[in-house]
Amino acid sequence: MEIKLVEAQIEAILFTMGEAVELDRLAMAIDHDEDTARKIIQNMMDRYEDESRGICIIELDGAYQLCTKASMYETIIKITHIPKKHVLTEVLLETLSIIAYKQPITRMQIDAIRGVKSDHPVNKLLEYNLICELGRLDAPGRPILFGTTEEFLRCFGLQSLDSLPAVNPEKLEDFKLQAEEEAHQLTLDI
Amino acid sequence: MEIKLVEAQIEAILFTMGEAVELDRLAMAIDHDEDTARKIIQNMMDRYEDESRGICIIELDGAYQLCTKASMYETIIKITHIPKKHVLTEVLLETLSIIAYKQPITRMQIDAIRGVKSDHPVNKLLEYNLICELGRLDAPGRPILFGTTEEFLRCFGLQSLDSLPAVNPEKLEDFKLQAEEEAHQLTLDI
Amino acid sequence: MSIPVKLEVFEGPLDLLLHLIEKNKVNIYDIPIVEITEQYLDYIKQMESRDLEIMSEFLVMAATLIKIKSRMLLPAPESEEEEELDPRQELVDKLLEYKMFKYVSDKLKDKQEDASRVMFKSPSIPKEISDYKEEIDVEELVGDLTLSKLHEIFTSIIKRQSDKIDPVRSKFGKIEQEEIDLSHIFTQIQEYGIAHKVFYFRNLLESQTTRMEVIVTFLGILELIKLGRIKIDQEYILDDIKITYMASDVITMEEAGF
Repeated sequence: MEIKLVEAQIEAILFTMGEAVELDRLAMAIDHDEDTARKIIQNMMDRYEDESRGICIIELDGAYQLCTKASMYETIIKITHIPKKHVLTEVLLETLSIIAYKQPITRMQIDAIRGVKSDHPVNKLLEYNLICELGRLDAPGRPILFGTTEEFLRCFGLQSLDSLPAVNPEKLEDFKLQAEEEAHQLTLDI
Repeated sequence: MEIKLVEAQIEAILFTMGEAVELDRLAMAIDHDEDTARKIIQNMMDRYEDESRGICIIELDGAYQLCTKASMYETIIKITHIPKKHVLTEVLLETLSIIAYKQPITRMQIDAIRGVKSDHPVNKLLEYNLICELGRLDAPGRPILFGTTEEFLRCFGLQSLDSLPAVNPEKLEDFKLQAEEEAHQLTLDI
Repeated sequence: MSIPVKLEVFEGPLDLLLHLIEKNKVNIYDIPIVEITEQYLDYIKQMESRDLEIMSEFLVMAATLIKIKSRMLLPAPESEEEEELDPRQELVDKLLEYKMFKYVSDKLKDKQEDASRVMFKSPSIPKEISDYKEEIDVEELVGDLTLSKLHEIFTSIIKRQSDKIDPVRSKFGKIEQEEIDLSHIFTQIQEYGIAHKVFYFRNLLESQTTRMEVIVTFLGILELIKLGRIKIDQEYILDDIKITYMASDVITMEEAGF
């Protein structure tokens, strides 16, 4: 049935646009005159009234828009209050520890330490308010500098960043020596 | 009818949220257990198939999302400009398919299959949110493991990883036969 | 051999090999290794890649092909109990796997095209539900994660990082990327040949340590065999290669015709 197809088209357009769409634009898109378009939409509106539908078409000054029915309000409030499960994954923890100990640090420096692009974990940590932007580095491209937030301090029971356990330079030297020793033990077989 | 109301609620939720909503959150919002919720959604999906509907529900790894039917595309682009999605180059597609089929996989394993270093495509795919880090392999150097994202499923119209196009051993046999046939048709001048 | 003026760009050695196999319409399970190796070497000689990283990957494959070629030229040991594996087997497996992924990536491309015809809608949470900014309970998120755990994670990252730094090389300071000059090495081999007449492949490598130099030297040797300027013997598999220099002059690469 041709009319069914047109209804489907109208539904798809209103869904994609989100906002109100003027009758003349709708009519053009479905290749019908405005009168026909209006009649079809009126008809659709009636059918959206069915109690199994959660959305409906409203008319606003000669334009049409899809929206949820007013009676759905409680349900929508409910879903928006059901929290998604958030976890600090291994990736996030790793990134967080680098930022905590190396701040202020740019995203590129984080990438370099981790060996992989870290946009995603950085964005997640920003969303969780565990890190924040501290300003910009005075270097080409003026990259953003990241650091931890007050929220971070509170969650870890720290008074200030100074109370972060230090990674002392000696420890670093140790690592270097270790690596060198390991390298010496290897006979290169080229 | 109680069930009709629940259907309306689900439609309203999916419409409002826009993004994919996990089954457990949906179930909680409509005050039913997950099994019931799943059955109701399955039922709704069937009814969205009706030709008078321009939208439908898709499943993405146990989450549900509303979207337009693919057949509505021509009509929609008449009325709105649709931003071009990332065009994936051969290199990106190749790397992505290796990750999709072999996940979780390390960069070195990807390199080995492709015969070339894959840092660049891997970083690009991370940037497009088509792949993500899954953690680190418990092996020397603790290399990062990669896998595909929900965005990957959405972009490729897949319900879950199980719906990836099958590559069975028979296909390999096909290649073999093909190659043999070609070889037979030719006189080789070695 | 004439090569089309404009070189096709390949993603890597496997890509190039598959192309050659297809172009020659040969059976992937029975690759005419001599022919394909020659064409492969011809191709990479034309490559003007400034990117050593990429070039070295192509060269490694060249060395693999040459190795397979030489193993195939050797007579199969007669009284071996086990049947000798086809030296090409490993390469064939790799090629098949790679071909398979090229095939599925094509399938995925179609899927993506279909899927791109589907439209989604951005969230439209009513304004009046203004408190919809999803609350994230950071404290719950952090859970029983302690500072010392975070510290431990950081330490292990830093350790991993210093492991990655090669302590020997890092002492060299900034390493200038060295251009490996095939024509220079080509000449060097011949000069060595004139001076020693009979020598071993290993002798040539004494002053050269990088993988790249080894490969380039090996390529040079192959060229000289092709030109009939040297002859090689190898008594047993894995034995050092004995090289006899038969000419008495040095030919440049230009004179040799490449």
